[in-house]
Amino acid sequence: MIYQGKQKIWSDYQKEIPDDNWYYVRSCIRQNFFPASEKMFTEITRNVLGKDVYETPFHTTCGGIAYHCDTIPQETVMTIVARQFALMTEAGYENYCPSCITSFGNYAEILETWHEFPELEAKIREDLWKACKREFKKPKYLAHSSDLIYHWRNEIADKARYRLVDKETGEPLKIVEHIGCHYAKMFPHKAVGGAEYPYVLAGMVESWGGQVIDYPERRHCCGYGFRQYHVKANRGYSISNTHKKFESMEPYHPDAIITNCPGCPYFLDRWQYVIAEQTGKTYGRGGYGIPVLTYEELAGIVLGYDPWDLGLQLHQVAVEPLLDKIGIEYDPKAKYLGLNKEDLLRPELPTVLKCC
Amino acid sequence: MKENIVIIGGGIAGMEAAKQLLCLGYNPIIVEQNDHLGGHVSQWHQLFPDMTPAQDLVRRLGEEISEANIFLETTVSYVNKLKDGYNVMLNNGVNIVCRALLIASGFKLFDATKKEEYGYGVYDRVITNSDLEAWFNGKQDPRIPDKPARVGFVHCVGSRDLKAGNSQCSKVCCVTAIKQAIEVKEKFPDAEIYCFYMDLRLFGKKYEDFYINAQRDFGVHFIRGRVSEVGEAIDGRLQVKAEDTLAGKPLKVTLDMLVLMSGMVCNPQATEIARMIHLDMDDDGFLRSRDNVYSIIESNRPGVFYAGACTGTKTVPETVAEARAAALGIDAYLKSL
Amino acid sequence: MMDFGFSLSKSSTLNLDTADLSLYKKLCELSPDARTCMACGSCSATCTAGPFSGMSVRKVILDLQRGRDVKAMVQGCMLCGKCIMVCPRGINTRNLILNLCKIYDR
Amino acid sequence: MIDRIPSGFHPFVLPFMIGMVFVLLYCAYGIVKIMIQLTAEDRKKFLISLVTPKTLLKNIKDIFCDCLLHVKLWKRNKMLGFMHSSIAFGWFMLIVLGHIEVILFIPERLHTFYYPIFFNYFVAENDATVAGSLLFFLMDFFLLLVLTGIALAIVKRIRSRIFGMRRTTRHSLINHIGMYALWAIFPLRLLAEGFTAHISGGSFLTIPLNWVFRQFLGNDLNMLPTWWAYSIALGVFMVVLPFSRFMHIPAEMMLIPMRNAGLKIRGARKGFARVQVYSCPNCGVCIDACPMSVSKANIKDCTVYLTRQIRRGNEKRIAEISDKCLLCGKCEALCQVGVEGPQLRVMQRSLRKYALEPDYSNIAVEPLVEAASGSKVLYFSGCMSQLTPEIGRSVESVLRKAGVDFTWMDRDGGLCCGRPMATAGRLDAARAIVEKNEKIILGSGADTLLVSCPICYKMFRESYDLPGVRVVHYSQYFSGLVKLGQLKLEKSDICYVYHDPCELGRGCGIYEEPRRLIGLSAAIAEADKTREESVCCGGSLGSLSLSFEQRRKITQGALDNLYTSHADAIATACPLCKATFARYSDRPVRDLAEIIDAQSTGYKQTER
Repeated sequence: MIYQGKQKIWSDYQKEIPDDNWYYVRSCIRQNFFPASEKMFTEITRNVLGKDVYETPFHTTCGGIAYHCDTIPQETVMTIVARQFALMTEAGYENYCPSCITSFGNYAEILETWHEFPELEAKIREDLWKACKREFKKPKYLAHSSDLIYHWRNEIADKARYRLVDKETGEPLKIVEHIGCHYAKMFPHKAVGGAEYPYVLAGMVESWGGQVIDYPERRHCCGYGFRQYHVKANRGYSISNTHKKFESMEPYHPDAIITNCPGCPYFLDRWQYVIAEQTGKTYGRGGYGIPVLTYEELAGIVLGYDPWDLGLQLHQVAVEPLLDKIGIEYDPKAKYLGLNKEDLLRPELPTVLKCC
Repeated sequence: MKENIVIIGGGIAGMEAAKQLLCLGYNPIIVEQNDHLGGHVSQWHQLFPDMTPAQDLVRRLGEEISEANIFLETTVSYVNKLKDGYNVMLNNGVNIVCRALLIASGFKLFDATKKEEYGYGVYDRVITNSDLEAWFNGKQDPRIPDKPARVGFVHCVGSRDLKAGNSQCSKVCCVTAIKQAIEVKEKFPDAEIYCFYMDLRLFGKKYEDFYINAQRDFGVHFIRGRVSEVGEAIDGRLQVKAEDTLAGKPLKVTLDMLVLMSGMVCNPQATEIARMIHLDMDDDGFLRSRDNVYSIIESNRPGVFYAGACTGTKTVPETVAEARAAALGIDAYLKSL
Repeated sequence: MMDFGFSLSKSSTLNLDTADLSLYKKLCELSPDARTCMACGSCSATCTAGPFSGMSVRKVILDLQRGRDVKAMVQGCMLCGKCIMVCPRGINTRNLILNLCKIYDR
Repeated sequence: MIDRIPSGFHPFVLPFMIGMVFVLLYCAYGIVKIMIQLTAEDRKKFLISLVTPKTLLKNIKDIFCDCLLHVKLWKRNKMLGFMHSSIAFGWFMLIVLGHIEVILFIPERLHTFYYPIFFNYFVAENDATVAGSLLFFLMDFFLLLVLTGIALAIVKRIRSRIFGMRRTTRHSLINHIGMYALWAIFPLRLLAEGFTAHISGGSFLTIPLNWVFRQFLGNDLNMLPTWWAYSIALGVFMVVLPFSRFMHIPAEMMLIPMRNAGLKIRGARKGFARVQVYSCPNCGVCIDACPMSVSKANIKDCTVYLTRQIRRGNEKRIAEISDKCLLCGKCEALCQVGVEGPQLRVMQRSLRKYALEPDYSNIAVEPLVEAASGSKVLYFSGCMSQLTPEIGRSVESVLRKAGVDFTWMDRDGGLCCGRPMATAGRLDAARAIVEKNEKIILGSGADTLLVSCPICYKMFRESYDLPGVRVVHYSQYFSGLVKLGQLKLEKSDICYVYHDPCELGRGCGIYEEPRRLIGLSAAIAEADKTREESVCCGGSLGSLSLSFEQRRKITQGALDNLYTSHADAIATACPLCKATFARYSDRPVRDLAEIIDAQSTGYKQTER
């Protein structure tokens, strides 16, 4: 791998990211999968970095999942999105930051479509007015929340308690970065680093001391693919895709996987359990899996947040080997205690995948 | 006093035209941006279909135009139209007035880094057709392994590809890939060679024989399908994916080396000059000829002539033939004034 | 093994790294002209047995080149030889099939 | 005539006796072995034929005509015929006359084998009788005849073209030994009898020779060595005979009765096949006959070399020779002995083991039966005709004109007839295809199977069991329609040369009908080599291994033969021949059906 070659490509795909005043919208599903991630985003941006990140409880889904599942037409999605923009406009913001990659892609696609077909935008404005008497301005800047963390990666690194290095050997941890498909594959120029070699997560890993692993199936989908997973008959495809990725990254022995999409960490994490049950194979060391983290969780880890406050106990694959490797202090007994220190009981353990 | 004719570009088109113009009694002045004549051909090793050493051709042409005025490492700073000719200002301060101007600026190889998915400049073992020719010519190349077991050739890199900004066929890549596949097989007899093609366009004399030879005598594997992506494995080898469109299935293979058949795009210098004297550009990015049947060497401006790949992708014999035609065209034009 | 109601599906990818081309290579020794196939499909289009048995010389050669099994197709050949008549590359397709039947080892 | 040697024996007869006994034992052993190898049914058939007067008489006649007089060779080339019959018949007469001499003069010595052979040594002439001098004259006459034959044989080895042969066989060492021994026998006999003539008596040849000898050599010392030499030559010839081509002499005498008994080649190497192999005289007529001989590289793949390699057991060469052959049948048609080269090859191919056997169990015949049902006349165009669709269209048009109600069995494609599979030697697989087609044809309810492809026609005729169904080639059928007045032909002024397709002519014996039909529709010319000697077009499916390039040369050779007729166009009656010729021909190639269609009007149309 020629690093300079990648750098050259990265330099071609830079995007302008304002340093402050962001209107933040949450993902539909992330809060269920990895509930602390979005909380951590607001926590870090507001409290650690001191940025103005506004959010409103009135926003809805962007309609992306329904759109990609072919259950609602594009005009409907656009009107939903128009309402989201109206909320931003009403709140006085012009920098729009979705937490979801599907949403990011959805917004990017709609803005691009309106750019190409202004009459459609006019129609949607009319539809929105008819529906809820709202008006909107298009966001001046659209950035995914991972773009923001990428943008502030060095500030986070400055404030970090831990670095992504093996505390025993001092070697950088080997981190696989996985980018959500809709982040860059539709509009490479709207992504940090482009579609072929996205830099958004790689940049964080590098800043925080880790080493990025580039493996042959890096570009491959996590396997979620909406209809692949949602229709049970197709789930074989879903898991086969995930399996392909793990087979490809296996020789590199990654310490962790970092992702920026709601579905990816979920499937890369949960499918490791299913693959282990179905094939008897695990991909981490000593029967463990490879921990899969969101970028907010990883940021939380390096900033020294308590792993259990980050919700890492909700991961299928045990994160303890990674925490141990970095040298993070945690209380194993507190893993399954709720916020009120009440015992949440132990989950049932898988038969193959080792989960502490 | 012989009449000056400025030839922009000292590749084989410019050289051949200069040679013919000398014969016709003119004073050709070649303006070449590189430090040597011969253009791309001078960097090539052997030419299809007869495996003619490229250097021989360049050397021969060079000897034949020893009387011509040649400015090396020189570019055209400015051209402006005079009443009955052109004023050509070179970056070395020389100013030439001529009644006829020949553009023989040729092509530029498509920048293979633009096809990011193939990893040229990123992966250790991805090279282009011209890198391979340089290696054939004895230049060391650390990207070429000592004993590759599997070598791939990707046809149409930057050709027939709207997304790469060039929807046209570059014409010579198919036969060049086959030529290079044979040459690589000759160097590494144990290697398996895979050519990934969309269509095989072997239009010229002897080209089909080349193809049959490659199949029958060299066992080159031809896979119909454009390479979709290339990944680098932990051992530095390349995992190549394509759709085998004949089998209707995705295909993957791990290779020790991948050669990208970079296509031809118009030399930016030609675009620059076109802008200065208002020459028409074609939608394929090359200069537009008066027509593409009878007047390929003529431009839309009086006294400006074209030869070779500035008007589109050309083979060596086509380029040479156009250069001769352009010389005659200039002669006829000047006599008609 | 736990039953999830779904399982890893077999990859449809033709993997040339693991493809076993020994049969194809053996065939090429006996019928070197097999290599010159350009997959034009004349043989399959004219095949007498094809519409009844699924035989296709083009697919047989391609599948051999990809290390896939060709048994069922070859068994459907009636050796009528029409494919020889139409092959633009002059491949002795009939002899190729006979040779393949001879050396088949799967 | 008196017995000169009291004991009636001299050691010099021993070489001859050893050779003679060896040959007889060998042949006896061979006969027994071959009889055992025959299937019980064939054996019975053969033995019955031997005691059936009709076949017995035919056997005697055939052996006399073929083995002694070489009638077929006379027809082919008089020099060749004379050479062979002079040696064979002359030698035969010498043996017969020798026996007559012994019976007449010394009947008590008849029990010895050697007396009739070495008669002149053992007797002294005491009184010249008319019978004796006549016999002596005849003996000298036939010896002279044989010697003439031998002289011609020597000339033939040097200049075979005089005998109408461009190429002759390259003989093996053992064949050479046998041949030189044979050549030596008769000159030595002349010398021996010449040296002895003053004692034994002689005639116009031996007496003057004796006189000449006595002028130079005034004693009898040379007498015995020449008799020794003569006996040794005989002995050598006979010992070598079973291992040389001369085995064809006894083998042919077995081949003729077996063929007359109606036996067919059933095995690759045993039984009748063995007899065929041994009957090959290695004359090399098949080399010139073979269409592959246009390329020098193929000469060693002619039938003469197949029989040789089978005798040697060289499996690699047997396979090569067997696979290359076009199975055009010309060598068989021209073979003086009747060695069935093509069938021998098919049987060699049938020995081959395949790891993958065809399986047609998935092919349902019911839809095909349905498609074939409806008419009494079922037309089968054959798969090759799809490459030459004018044939089927023309047949269809002619049948319509003639008002024939018919169903086109394979209009939309049908199964192969099975012949290509059979010629590849895969007889069981061919059988599987045949059975499918039998079901379709019998299930269709038709009583006539009209076939336009000779390849299929031969297969339907010979390998199908179609009770109640008349299998007919369209040339025959159309001839019938013309005779019945259902079809009227009008002559055009185009001149056609008719190419006999191998499978139709030599394969099925149909030579006349196509010519008659062309004659009624156009002018007809004949090529240099025609009918039985017609040259294969080179497209034959018989060959497994011939390359495209080799086939091209054969086709060119066949076309050159057709061009000798100077006809305007080429006519044939086979889709494969048509497609093959059309590829390289410089003049139009038409199928018979197309010509008839163009020149015919139907009964109904003439009414109008």
